[in-house]
Amino acid sequence: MAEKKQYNRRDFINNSLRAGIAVSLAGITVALTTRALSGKSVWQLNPAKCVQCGRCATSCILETSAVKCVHVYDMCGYCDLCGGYLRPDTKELNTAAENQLCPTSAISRKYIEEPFFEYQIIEELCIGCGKCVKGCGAFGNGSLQLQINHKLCVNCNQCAIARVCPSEAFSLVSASDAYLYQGKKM
Amino acid sequence: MQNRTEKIILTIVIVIAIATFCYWLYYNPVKDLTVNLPGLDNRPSKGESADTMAVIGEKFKEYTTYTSSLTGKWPRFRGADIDNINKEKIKLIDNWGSSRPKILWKTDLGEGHAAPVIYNGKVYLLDYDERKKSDALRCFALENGIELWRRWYSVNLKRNHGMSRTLPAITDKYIVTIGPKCHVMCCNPTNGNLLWGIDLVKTYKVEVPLWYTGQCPLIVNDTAIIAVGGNALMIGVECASGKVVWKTPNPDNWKMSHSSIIPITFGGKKMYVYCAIGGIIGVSAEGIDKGEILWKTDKFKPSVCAPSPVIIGTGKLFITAGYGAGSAVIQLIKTDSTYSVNIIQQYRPSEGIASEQQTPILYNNFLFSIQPKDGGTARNQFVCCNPSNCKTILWTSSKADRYGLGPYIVADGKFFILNDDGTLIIAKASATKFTLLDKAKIMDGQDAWGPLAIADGYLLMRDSKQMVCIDIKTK
Amino acid sequence: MKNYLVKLILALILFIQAFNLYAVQRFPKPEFETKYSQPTMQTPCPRSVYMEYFDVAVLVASLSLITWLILKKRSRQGVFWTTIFSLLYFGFYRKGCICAVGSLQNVTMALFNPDYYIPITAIAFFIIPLVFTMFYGRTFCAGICPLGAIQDIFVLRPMPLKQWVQTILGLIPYIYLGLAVLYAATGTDFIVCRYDPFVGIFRHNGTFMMFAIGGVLLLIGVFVARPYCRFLCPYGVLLNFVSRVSKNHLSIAPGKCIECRLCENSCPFGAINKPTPTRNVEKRNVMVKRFAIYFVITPLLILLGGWTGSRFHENLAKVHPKVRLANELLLANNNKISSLSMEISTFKSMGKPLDKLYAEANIIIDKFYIGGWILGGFLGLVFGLTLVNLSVFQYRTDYTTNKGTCFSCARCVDFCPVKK
Amino acid sequence: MKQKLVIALSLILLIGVIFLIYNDLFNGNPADSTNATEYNLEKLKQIDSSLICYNEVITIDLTMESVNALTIDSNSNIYVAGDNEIQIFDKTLQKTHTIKLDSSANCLAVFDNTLYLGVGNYVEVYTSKGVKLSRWKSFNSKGYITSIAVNKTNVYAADAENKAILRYNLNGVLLNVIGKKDKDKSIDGFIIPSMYFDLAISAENELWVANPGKHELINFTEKGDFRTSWGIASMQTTGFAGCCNPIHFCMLSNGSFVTFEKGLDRIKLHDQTGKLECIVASFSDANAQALDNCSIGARVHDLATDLQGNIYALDAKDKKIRVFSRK
Repeated sequence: MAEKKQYNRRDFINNSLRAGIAVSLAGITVALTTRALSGKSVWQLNPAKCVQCGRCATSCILETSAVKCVHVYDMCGYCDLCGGYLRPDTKELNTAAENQLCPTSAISRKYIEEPFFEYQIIEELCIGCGKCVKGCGAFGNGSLQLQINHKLCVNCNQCAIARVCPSEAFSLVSASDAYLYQGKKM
Repeated sequence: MQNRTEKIILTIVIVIAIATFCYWLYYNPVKDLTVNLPGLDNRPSKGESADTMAVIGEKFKEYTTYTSSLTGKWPRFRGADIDNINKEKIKLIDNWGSSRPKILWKTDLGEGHAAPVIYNGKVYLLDYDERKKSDALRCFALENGIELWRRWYSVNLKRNHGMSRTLPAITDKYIVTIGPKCHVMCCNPTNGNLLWGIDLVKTYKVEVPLWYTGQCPLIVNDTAIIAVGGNALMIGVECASGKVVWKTPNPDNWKMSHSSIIPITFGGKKMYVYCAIGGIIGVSAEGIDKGEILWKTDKFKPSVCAPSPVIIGTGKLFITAGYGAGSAVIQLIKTDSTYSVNIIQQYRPSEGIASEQQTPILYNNFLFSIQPKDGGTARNQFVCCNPSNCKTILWTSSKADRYGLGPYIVADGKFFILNDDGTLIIAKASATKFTLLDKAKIMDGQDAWGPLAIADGYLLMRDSKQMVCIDIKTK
Repeated sequence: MKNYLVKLILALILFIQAFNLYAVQRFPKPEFETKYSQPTMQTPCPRSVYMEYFDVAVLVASLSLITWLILKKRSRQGVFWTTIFSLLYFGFYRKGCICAVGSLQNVTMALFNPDYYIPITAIAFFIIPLVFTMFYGRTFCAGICPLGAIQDIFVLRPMPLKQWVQTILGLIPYIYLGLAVLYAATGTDFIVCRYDPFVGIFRHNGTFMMFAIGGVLLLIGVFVARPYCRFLCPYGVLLNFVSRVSKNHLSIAPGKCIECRLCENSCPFGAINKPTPTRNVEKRNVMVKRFAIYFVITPLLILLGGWTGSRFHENLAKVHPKVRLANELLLANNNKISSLSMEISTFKSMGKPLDKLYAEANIIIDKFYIGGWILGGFLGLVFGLTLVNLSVFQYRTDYTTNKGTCFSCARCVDFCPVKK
Repeated sequence: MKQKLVIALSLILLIGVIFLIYNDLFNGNPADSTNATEYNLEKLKQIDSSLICYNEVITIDLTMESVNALTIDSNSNIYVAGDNEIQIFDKTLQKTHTIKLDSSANCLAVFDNTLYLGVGNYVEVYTSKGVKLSRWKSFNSKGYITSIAVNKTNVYAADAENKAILRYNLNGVLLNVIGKKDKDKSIDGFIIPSMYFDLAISAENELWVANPGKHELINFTEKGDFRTSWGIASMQTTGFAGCCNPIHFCMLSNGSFVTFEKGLDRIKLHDQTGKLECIVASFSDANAQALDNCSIGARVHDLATDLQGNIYALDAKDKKIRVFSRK
């Protein structure tokens, strides 16, 4: 009898604890879900805050960073002497490797007409180091910008680059408007 | 269970290991690499530019034949005596009276400042034909402006303060021109036959001056004297054959300026004086040392030098340049057989007489010039000084009479001054005062900087795009 | 959500004003003569939210399956294959993200930081395993958690640990949990993700640190089964607690235990409670006395722990980047360090006043002071409860699973001769 | 025995792992501070101090959010356009008055006590006391006037959108459009990659226009025929750096040029022929990175000179006018 009684008490404790847990879990769920009911959020970096420290290239959990340079053509001057494509103080303005600023040669340059050139980012080669971004920002219009490519980003709980970003340029943004590049047509 | 798991893991590991090894064995790590070479942007190559292909004097066209009875000569830059004074005994007008000046004829030219020479009733001008993109030596009849013939060759130029800016040098048998990109050409002045051509850039590695060649050639004893720069500082070319008979070395690597060579005689020795970019030089013009440097100085070395040296005394030269350089007066000194240079005066443009583009005139032992734009309060005014002290300006034309970079010439004891907007001024000038006789707007143009030419009572003048001829004989 | 949107818009407007250099910038397009058409910018969309709901569905389905396999089918083999599936899907395909272990930080951060936007999947991944555990025990750990799955495969030569070793090491997850909650609540960092040992393997990529920890843990795991789950996993703390009160937990014998002792050494995790010989029963008054002592000691331990924790709040706060930066700047201004770090140079370039940073850092440090108290108090409580737990004598007659630490992996089931 | 050893070793390893994590969390550096792909302009920004021929003598602090343009009249009054107003300082650098505008002026010029403002695509005329005289008809709707200059007969407005200079008379009648791309007349047109397109009138009434995409300054005749140009592209001080410079320039009374280049943030003095004379100032200070941040909007937003030859630079970062005087 004593044994059985003890058993029941235990059951009771268990049941009430379970109920307590269930209530708190439900509470958390309700509290948070009401706040989270909006599709999805993703990590993105704000080019206006970016200082091109180079950590996007090295800190992403992916082997080659999900941060890529994007080219906002609307802002581009199509210059022959491109601060983002050519190393400073190159003698010749051509496609020779020694003239290219990009460490992985991820920018292609195409002639349109004198004196205009189109610059395109070869996404597979881009490591997101931001070197060209800095060059373009210093001398050009800033049409080259770093952005997280959402095809590649696995959207970690905590973005590893955001953790080390010195300029707090990373934030969660709504997935429906997942890019923060400048010169966007609003 | 345990054993089975182990077996599975082991098998997987072995399979993966073999697969990895095979992959590694057959993997070509460089297969995706491409070489980045120039030209991947598909930029069209600029191609051989026209001037490297220029065949000097290759094309010729005769329009009409013409004979003139006129004998007046204005055979080179600053006239036969290189003083910019017309010494013909023809009476020229003091003013236009009630009638406005009548333009005898006019002709359109390529943009620039190249001015004509006049020889026995014919006008010669090295024009730049913008349509054909070529230097063209054009011959006109002085009295009616009809073009007689032209000889041309392709040169690709972009306008930069115009394109053309030199005067030919002409004698009975030869006419020598220098084109904007340093192409020297020699022709027969009567029929336009080509005698020879030298591309100074190709032959002497000359750096084409800023705003193209401004130097006007000189012919002495049927030898064309040309200041070069590059591999040679000066050359003498036999006009008949085109053979370079002497060549002055260029040890200091001085460069060609817009200034022209002035022949002088000092201490019984004929010599050529030239103000290069880098310094002033005297080159022997006769004797066994012909073509050798007699003296040089780099005490006065403007970065741009357009006016030519002016002889203001025995062995005394006045040299001026624009763009802040100012002026210098130098005195040559001969000790035994060596020459040296003494700088008598050197000053900034605001401190004394100076010029940016036109060469001052020494007339009646006084020096006349238009002050450059950095010439202090007298800027752009016509000024006079005694060459014994160039820093003391005797008078200035007046604040209302500013002439910019226009040319001026002395004829029949009068100054003919062309304001660079196309207004012609007739003035008397002496050591004491400036007397404006008359002025009239002849052309409605810009940048009338090309030197004036007067012969047989005809005045030739140009602005940046056309040349006009007016009759200034007293009726 | 509306709130969030408004905030976002406000932030955007503020941002535009702050950078109105950008706003006034206009860019005259070149006048192309040739027919040139400007390429369109590629802005690939993020993975659809429905795919994430699909992940949740997979989680629910696989959890249900494994629970059914454990409790109804009692099939270790089934559990094994589910483990492989989870490893492939949640591990290698989803690259260890999203995971329930990490989601606890998202939830914490969302609870403490109203501005933080928490993905609905993170909530789902946090709640669902707990709900299942509440009813069926830690079936999630058995083979759904990719971190557990990868270790489970490496359980090759498990060796039993002494009970006291297990108990002491078993305290580590509480510390880890406490720190994880503290750092997530203060918005400092997600340390559980940062030191996730196996995510590097899932992604075939990671820092040396990640691979080192992961490799070492797998190596240890050959002998000491599932070391991460047992001695580190902070989510395991929660599961452990919930599992203790689970309704239908896996039992070794389907029916009455016949005490054949066959299963005694079958559990590689030391989660089988052995029957207690009756002679070890202590006298009731001794027990009560000890219990009373612990009842007094525990609050003291909590206070002591809280006090100790608060002493270390500045050290704890140093993990926060802002505090770290403020510290470095302080040192740099006192010329104590010569070379400027990228953080310092960037901060200087931003033109933000130093005072403002120091003020912000101070607010964070204050938070850590409170956090230090709570963390210390929590650890004191855990320590106290452990002591209480040791003193509580539980009389058992059968071989049973330890509902708290049992991963419901069903290894023991195969050893039990009782079939019905 | 063997088993005990293995367990002991395992546990030591486990403790090791925990220590590793602990150490990394509390003592580790968050990230490497070196940037393997660093793009460093510091070397190019460094200037031989012997080349610097101006001293910063005074600065005028401005109370404006954004500063756009600067000009100085013949009485040495300083006019600064920014926000929606114009602030006027007399020669003692005291603010005399402020003119409120309807919208922000991008550029301004003053002649004969009359202010000419470039606002968007049109020109507005004010008296120097602030009475609005007129608003001129815009050339077209897309225009954007970035610079304006006046002499006694003409008003020249640089229109960056139309890539041309608009020449007006003083009454606002458009006389002609200068420099518009025209193949038939073999005019290449201006290359204007960004909204920087400056012009100035020299003391000799010569019109000079910056063609930033070609790194040159162009001289036009009064009516707009090309006369000459100078300038080369080079990171060295002798040329203009980057893809599009100089973005601002002004002229001294002797015809020499003061230019400002974005990217390297330097003010240089070129003589009348375009040859580098010396450096006025270079903004290569310790906060270089900050400049990189705002370099898309260049640091100096306008240059001006007074009759004494002092150079005034409108520093958009520090919101002040810096006055440089020859050494």
